[in-house]
Amino acid sequence: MPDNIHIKLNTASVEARVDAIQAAFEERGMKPAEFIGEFRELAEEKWLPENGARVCAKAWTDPAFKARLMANGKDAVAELGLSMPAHHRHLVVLENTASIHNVIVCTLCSCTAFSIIGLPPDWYKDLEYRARVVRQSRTVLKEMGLELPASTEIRVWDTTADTRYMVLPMRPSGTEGWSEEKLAGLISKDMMIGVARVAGT
Amino acid sequence: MPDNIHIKLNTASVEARVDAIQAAFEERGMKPAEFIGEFRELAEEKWLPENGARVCAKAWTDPAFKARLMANGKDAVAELGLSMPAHHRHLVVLENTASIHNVIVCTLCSCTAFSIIGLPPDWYKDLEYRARVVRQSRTVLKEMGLELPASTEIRVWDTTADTRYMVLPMRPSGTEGWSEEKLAGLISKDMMIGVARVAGT
Amino acid sequence: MDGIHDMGGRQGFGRVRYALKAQTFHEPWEKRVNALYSLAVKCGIFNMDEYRHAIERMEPRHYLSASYYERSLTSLATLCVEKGILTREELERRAQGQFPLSMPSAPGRGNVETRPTLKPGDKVRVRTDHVPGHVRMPGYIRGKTGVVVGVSPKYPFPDAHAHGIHAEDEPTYDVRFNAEELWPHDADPAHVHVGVFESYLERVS
Amino acid sequence: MDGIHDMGGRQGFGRVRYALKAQTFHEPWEKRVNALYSLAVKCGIFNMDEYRHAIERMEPRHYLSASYYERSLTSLATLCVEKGILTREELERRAQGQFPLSMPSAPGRGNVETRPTLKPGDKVRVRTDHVPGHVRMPGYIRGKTGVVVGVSPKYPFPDAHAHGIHAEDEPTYDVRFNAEELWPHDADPAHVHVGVFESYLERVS
Repeated sequence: MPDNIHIKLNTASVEARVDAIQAAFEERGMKPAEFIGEFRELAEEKWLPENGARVCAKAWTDPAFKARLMANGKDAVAELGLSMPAHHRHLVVLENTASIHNVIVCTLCSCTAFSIIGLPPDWYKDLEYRARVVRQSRTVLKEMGLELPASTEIRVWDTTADTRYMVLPMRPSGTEGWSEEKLAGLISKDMMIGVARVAGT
Repeated sequence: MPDNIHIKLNTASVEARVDAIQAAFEERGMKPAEFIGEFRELAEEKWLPENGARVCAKAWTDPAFKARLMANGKDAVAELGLSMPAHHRHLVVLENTASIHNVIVCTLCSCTAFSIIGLPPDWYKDLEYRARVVRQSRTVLKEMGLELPASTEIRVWDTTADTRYMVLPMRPSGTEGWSEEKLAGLISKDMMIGVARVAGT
Repeated sequence: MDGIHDMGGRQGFGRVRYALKAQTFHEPWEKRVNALYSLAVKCGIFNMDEYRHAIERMEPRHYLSASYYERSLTSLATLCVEKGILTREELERRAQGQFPLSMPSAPGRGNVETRPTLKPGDKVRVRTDHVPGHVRMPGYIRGKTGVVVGVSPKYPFPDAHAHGIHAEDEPTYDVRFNAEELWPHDADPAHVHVGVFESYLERVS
Repeated sequence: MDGIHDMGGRQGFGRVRYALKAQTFHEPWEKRVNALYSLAVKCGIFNMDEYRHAIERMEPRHYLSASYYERSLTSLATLCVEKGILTREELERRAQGQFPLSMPSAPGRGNVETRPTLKPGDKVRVRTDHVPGHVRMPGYIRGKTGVVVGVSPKYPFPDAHAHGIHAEDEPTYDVRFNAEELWPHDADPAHVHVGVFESYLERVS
């Protein structure tokens, strides 16, 4: 049985524990160093919120694409050259409107559509967010700086299966005629999680 | 907001924290040192399982007392000069039989009839006992060394109000004619909680 | 509140650390804490329901990592600060370090208006209420049905008493539940009895 | 299992530590852990459901005090030991200290035999099952009713897949619940949508 006292006093540092596994994998010919390098490249250069921002900007400007995106997110993002891991079999896009605001959480762990909206920020994985946003959605969003009108319906999406979600923010007025690239620049990871909105919406 | 990292790094030792409160009480004329002395005496010399053992032994030998004990535990133990704190308004005595075994827990904190059966042992206050004995009663009792016949009905009592419980163990055979004092020597705190039984029962 | 303290039925814990003739206290400061909170109760600084609730309000990570007597200490200190007897600054100055306290309280409540008067043998259902403040209903009986087997004298209603709200005293009922109905498919067969305040119950016909 | 990880709706937590442009990783070792568990999945040592379940099986105090990536690390190490790739002794020798692992697993289960085939608009109730092994049903929807708003492709059934049990793949249904029915009297008004496996649901007429 794990004994809490022992865990505190004699436990190897978390870094030493990671080193131990990496060294064991190395000895078994699994080439962890190479894989860590590849992973770092994916995390830093491929799994970026700019992907999702492009998807949203295109949905704002191309109604036919938007229709395909809402019908089958995974196929639609593939049109833009964006892929999802094999076990993410379904991407559901949640459209914010003047009366509906969507927000995503994973209460059981911290799942996200990370290849599209980027790896989850630290607070998304914290116990506070996981415990509270399903039950106190309006309060938590307000604490995070997003005060929604009382008339806005809040829809919380708990990612408890391998279906992944992304929020499609509202397009702000005054952006008519903007290029997709310029529109994409308005959109952040937090907006696609649903804890922030595009300025002016 | 409490920050876990800070709690770990900069928190005063628990002893220094107790000292701080005691010194503040001292300064306010509350005489904590005297009260600590009185409390130590109560804990070490008055709130002892020998009290409950006397109650059980008398119930084994005096049917009229037993009837009063089962009807109103608090009044009956008062006959033996035993008192309970004012907020313990009700003492329910749970009689073990050949077919019924009782066990006590407080899942929400760690309440007990401490002036009768003694202050609770450490394991009674541990999260393991509180979480598990309501749901896995037979398994937990077995792990603790008490293997009950499959035919025995287990009754778990969760002390979630200020009603207090004590288990009246079964009297072993072969003790006919024993004095109350000798009988009381058979009975431990754990038996009155219900995680142990008198040898031979 | 549906807090971390509501342990009954929670899974993932290991074996009980059982020993014969186990100790109540392990360190001298533990007895001092126990005495000091008793003294505060005796002096009328707070009552037992406030004391229990201030333990439940501990930051969940702190609650789970703290020993039983560190939880007592935290409740005692929190209530002394909240009641204006001490300040956190004084405590931290004296202790020469941080003194973690419990989180703020949410509102309490009074008695439920339509309460059943019950007797042994009556069939009851536990109301599906969720209560932001203090409550003495373990989550595992919420919405479940059972049978009354005992009636207690009246006690202060904890949901009010822990928050300084005036309320009528209420009896509690010892209610018998079946473990296999509390946790279908995943419990040892047993009767589980819980002392349930009148306001938490409704009669089932 | 009704484990400590089942956080949804649990009270007592403070404010979300929110910052604009918050980091995903804070320490270099965190990226290595993330990569190493991905490598283990890629090599077929374990699947994602086993990985999630081994996190849930962490000793509750350890789960709550560990950071997200320490939880990843613990699951990775536990599964490598359970699968015979490494031994705990090797890990502790290499790390020069204790290497806490997760608790043992309880049995998993296959699909529920009579499962409803559902479509958007159908009214459903979440079964009141309790499952000793892995399950992807948050406790807060147990026994609650809602309406199907979406249907997914089929996925491996986690209750089986996390335990090496063969089972049919199942679709999940996005089910809409009312927060005020999930937590009566104590929730912000909202619709809460949960992706629910077919085996967890029954149709309500």
